[in-house]
Amino acid sequence: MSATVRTLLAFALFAVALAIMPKIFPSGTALTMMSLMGVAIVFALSYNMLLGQTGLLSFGHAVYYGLAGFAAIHAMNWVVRNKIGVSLPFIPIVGAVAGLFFGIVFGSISTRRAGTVFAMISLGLGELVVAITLIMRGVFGGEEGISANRAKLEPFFGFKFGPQIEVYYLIAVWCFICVAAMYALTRTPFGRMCNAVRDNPERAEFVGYSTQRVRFIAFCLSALFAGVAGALGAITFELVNAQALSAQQSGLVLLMSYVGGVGHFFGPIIGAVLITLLQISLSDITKAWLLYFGLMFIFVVMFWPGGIAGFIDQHRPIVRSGRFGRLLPSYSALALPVAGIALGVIGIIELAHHQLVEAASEGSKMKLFGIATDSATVAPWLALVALLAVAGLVFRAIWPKAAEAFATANAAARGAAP
Amino acid sequence: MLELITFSTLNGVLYGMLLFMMASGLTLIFSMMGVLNFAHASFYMIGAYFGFEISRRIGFWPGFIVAPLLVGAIGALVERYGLRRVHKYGHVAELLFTFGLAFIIEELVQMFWGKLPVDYRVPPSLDFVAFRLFDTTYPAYRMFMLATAVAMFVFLFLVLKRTRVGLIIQAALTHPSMVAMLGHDVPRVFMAVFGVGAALAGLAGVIAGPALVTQPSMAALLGPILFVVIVVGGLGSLAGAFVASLLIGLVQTFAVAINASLADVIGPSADIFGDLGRVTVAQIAPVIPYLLLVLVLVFRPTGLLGNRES
Amino acid sequence: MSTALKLTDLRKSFGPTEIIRGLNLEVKQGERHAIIGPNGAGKSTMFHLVSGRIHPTSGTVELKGEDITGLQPFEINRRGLSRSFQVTNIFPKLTVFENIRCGVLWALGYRYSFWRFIDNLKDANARAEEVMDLIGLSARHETPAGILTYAEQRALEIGITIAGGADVIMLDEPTAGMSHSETDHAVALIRKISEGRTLVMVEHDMSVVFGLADRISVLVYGQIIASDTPQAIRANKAVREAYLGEEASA
Amino acid sequence: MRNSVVGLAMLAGVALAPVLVASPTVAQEMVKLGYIDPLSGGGASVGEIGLKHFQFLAEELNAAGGLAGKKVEIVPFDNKTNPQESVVQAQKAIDQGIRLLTQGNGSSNAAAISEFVTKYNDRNPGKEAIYFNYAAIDPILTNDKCSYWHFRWDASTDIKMAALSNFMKDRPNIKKVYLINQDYSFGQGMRKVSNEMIKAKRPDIQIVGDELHPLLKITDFAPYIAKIKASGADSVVTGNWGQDIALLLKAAADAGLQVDWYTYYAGGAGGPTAIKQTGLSHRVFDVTEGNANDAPEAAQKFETAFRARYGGVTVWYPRAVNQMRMVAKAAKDAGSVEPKAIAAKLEDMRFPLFDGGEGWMRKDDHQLFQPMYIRSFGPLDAGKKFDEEGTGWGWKVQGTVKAEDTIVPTTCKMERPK
Repeated sequence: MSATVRTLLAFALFAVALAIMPKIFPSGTALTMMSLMGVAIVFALSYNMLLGQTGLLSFGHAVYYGLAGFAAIHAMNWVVRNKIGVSLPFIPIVGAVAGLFFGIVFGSISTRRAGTVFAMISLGLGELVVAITLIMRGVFGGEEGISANRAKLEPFFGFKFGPQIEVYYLIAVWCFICVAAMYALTRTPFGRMCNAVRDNPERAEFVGYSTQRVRFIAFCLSALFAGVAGALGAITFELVNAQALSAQQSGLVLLMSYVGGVGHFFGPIIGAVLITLLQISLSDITKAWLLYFGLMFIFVVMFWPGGIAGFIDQHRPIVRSGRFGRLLPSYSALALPVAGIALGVIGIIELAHHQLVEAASEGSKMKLFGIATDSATVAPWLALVALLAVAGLVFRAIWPKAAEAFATANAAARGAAP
Repeated sequence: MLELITFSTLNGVLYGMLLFMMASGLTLIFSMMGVLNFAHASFYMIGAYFGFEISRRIGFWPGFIVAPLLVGAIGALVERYGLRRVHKYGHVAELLFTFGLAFIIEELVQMFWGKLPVDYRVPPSLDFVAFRLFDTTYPAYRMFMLATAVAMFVFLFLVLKRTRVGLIIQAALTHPSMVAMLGHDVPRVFMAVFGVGAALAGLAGVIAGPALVTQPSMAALLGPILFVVIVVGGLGSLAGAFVASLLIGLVQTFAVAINASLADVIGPSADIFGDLGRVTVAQIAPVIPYLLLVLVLVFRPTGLLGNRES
Repeated sequence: MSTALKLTDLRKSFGPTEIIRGLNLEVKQGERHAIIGPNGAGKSTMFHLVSGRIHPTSGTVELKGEDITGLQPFEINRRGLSRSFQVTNIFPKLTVFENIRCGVLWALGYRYSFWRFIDNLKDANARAEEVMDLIGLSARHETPAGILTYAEQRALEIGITIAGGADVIMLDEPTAGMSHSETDHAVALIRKISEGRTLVMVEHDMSVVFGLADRISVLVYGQIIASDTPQAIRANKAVREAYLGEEASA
Repeated sequence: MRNSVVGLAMLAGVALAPVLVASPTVAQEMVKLGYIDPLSGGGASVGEIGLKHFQFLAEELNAAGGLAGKKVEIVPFDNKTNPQESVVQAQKAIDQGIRLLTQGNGSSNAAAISEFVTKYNDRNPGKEAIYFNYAAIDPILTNDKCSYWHFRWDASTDIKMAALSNFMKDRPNIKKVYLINQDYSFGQGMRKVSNEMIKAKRPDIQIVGDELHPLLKITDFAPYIAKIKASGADSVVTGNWGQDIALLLKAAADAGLQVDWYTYYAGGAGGPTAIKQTGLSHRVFDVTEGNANDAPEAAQKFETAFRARYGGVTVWYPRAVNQMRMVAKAAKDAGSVEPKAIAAKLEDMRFPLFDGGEGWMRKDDHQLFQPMYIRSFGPLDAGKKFDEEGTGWGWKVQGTVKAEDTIVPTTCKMERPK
């Protein structure tokens, strides 16, 4: 199977998956969540055009997402007010244009430099823009933001986009287009030079490329796609406010991309789906969810720098050469201690959180993993610490074996590969 | 008017010196290790909370001594078991590590001490009026803060100029790759620099906690300003960090006192700027540092006194 | 024969120290020109000045009659001058083929094109394959450049340099750190790639220098003290004293 | 690229995750009230306290027969103080069959929920939801952005200022007033109404300063205090809340500034501690709908029980009590817990309030009008029971403003269901 056919097949599968998801998860929440995942996928991929592809670490990417969101919401209101015959599916184009515009404006300042200084400028610009949005209430609607009613636009072949399902499909189509476009971008001369500039900017200058120009174009295109994401977000929520371009939003997209894996085109997609899911549902399960987010991030940075996609990628040659079976025994042996460590860590965090935060007003009695316990007593603490210690020791004992098994299988697989 | 100027100058210098206590450590760490430590302001916060915890149990003065040392130890541990591990993945990973760390520290502080500001008080021995100008008073505690910051500054200056360690650090500032060749145990030097930087930030936290506010968002509020300071001053330049600290301290303090807006200056034609035309300088005081950052990077990319490109 | 490269009274100071002190040099088109000189004479600095990595304090650099002083590296590259580095300077995460192709793109006019698939660029791919063959790395097509052997990386370094088809090639110590057999291999490669082009190279290995060069310039203490044919240089008294003498006795 | 197939497989795996989303199950004789407020992050401390109010009130209600005979259950949803997240959580609640919603923190979140509910009801007739607002006080919610499905029990900014300025009118020692507010929609609105009302009721008062400062970003108010001092003001009027009021008072004490403080939120978390620290005995005023120390006996009993139950937490929201009791009455009168029926009964309802007097839910804009109390904070008088935050100081009513005197006009033109 040639690479091109495989790619086309993958995108066909992606399209099918997008199309049938609502049949599998028809509830309103699931639809909203999947719509948000679509938005997040576009946003995270646009971010990875900078971080993963061009090596630019930005702490202010939400600026383009948010500003384009405002542009889109104003466009929606303007279209409704002036009764112009534009229907909702065309609104993301406004977002793209706005994203591109602000990308050009801010990019011309910030892409003069790379590395740490670029990161700092992105942070500074982000803070500036947030401050300005709060001051210019006329345009940005203060903290309440600007709202719109998407169902008031001209119907599109009879669709009014009131129901979430219709919005889901609108986002799915745009998401597909953007993913395909961004993927295609990585396969162009420009895309390749982005990688070259990421790997070795100096050398890129000596093969005729202005690294500053490469960074600038990458930045503008990335802002364009972030703009589409911002407009899609505006359509889902029918509301945009200053938080859409805040530092938290920028941090979130960084988290998505990094946890998913910046070294792999599809990494940010995994990250976007996973983080969106966790963000919306984890808070129902635990009040310490932000802490888990932080720990997850640090864990990925320290032990899994390739992210989830990187981890899977490492195993690809092994799976391909049919050697994954040989890893199973040592991996399944690891599963138990890993589960033990996870359980121990989660238990201790939950216990500590309950004792420190809630015990004062609600008493120290609590339910941990469905078991009634008391965070003020020593027993649960001891049990969890013991669990953690035992699991940790077992892990340390078997880890070298698993690592060795991986190394052997990997070497064999790569040796076998053409 | 005179009192406004006097007190604004005092407050501006004080704020600037506080910034410098943190920016100096941050600059040292960045220059030697290439790590822009996002968690630096978090050490400041930990310092304030440790100071609070110790002062309510034993007293302010023990906290004044012990808390910075504890924070320094934590910093050294972070370097040894966290940063060093990530080092092999490059500077971006290191930066992201400290970014995540800052996040976790904030969450942990919220868990241990709650989300509301804690009642970290000025010690009774310093709780009096230092002087009175017209009828505005200036608290002695603020003078103490100023004195501590100046003492620290002098100490740092002497260490850098007069000791062997200082010479190595200075060499490392200008020629980061050279340190290894001087035959020093580089990892240990890094750990020490990181620890000392954290301890300095911790000390700043201990003394700033009672005067300002000790709360979980104090790190997130200050962190970005610190980056502004070291970038505006020039990455790798201690003198630049000092100048930029004072500059930002004074600018931010004085900006608050200015009520003029664009409309006042250019008249009704400012209406074309919409809401921006009516915004006063005082209103935007806290974002002036970021404006400064962008301007400096556009017109003088190496910063005021810097000579390193990145 | 017209002049490919001309340096006139070139000077460069770092702080109070002047490294290049009024350097004059002329390289004719189609010539293989070697620069020799003791360590610290300023050979690499001169390369950096010509290729635009750093800018001279005073003096001019002319490429094929055009003043290129103070231009950026990419501008100089686009005018037909390409250089290699003493310390291997490649794109470590890209494959060998991608590395070469990066060197081809601008020269073939693809610039910042983001509307064409790179795999469909027949001329760029053919040209890259050609260079791969030339440098003998065809078997390493899909290998990430970062995991090549040292000698292979040096070959790749040269491959990237010549891929764009520049007519002035500057090689900075192409055989440094190589074994004898590797060096022989490299010399053959350099001979092959420099056919019909102007070659300027810095080299320490005298057998390589005298085997390859049409002309040799001797750079000592920031100045060219002699510029002549290999025979004449061998015979030049000043050169022997300043440089070859030490080398010969060593 | 061959990675694509693998990437897709990973994607599909992650995408299955929405299964985790709870499927709707509604017990027959239960009625659920969705509580949408921050339960994590910086806003959580306030959100948790609100939740305790509603849980306590649900118990009280259930003991007295529940809502139209059905037991009430409070279901918390964490909106992370983010309007867009509020919309997602409201959607989640409705998906779980919850059609009674309440929220209070942040007018931006309130506006988002109000608009979401209105659009949802418009698009899903017969499945309406209703939103009870217990603390978001931007006037816009009962004016330009008013909705038939939104009811507000807290006094809006302009009502509070009407009450506060009525009180200030009779205090001849006020001659020079300094306004300081946070620079965002609430603070800006606050600035506007204070300017207008003070000028209208006491033209002789000179407004010597009118300051806006960035929201929650100032760590040292000393420069502002220097300015207030230089202006010669004798009173400061501020809408600051959270750390911005605590730090402002602290800086004032440091500089020895002797003025009276007229505030909205000095009673919020951390406020009482700050006032006690600064020693400003009975010089800090706030405006509320009730005060435990001067309340009717039933309310004092409630306060005592509440404090005993939750480790000394104060009843911050007497309005939440009014809200739940009025909703219960509406449900009882209608004999139904259908939002449509409850809404119809709530309109124009008159009801004896928790802190005495009568409240009136105006039909035009769904704003509750109630007597307002101006209190000051200082050492507890003999016989008074309730101090704050363990300071030994408590609130004392200094003036009462009748409900009639707080009536402000509205621009609301709401769409009523047919």
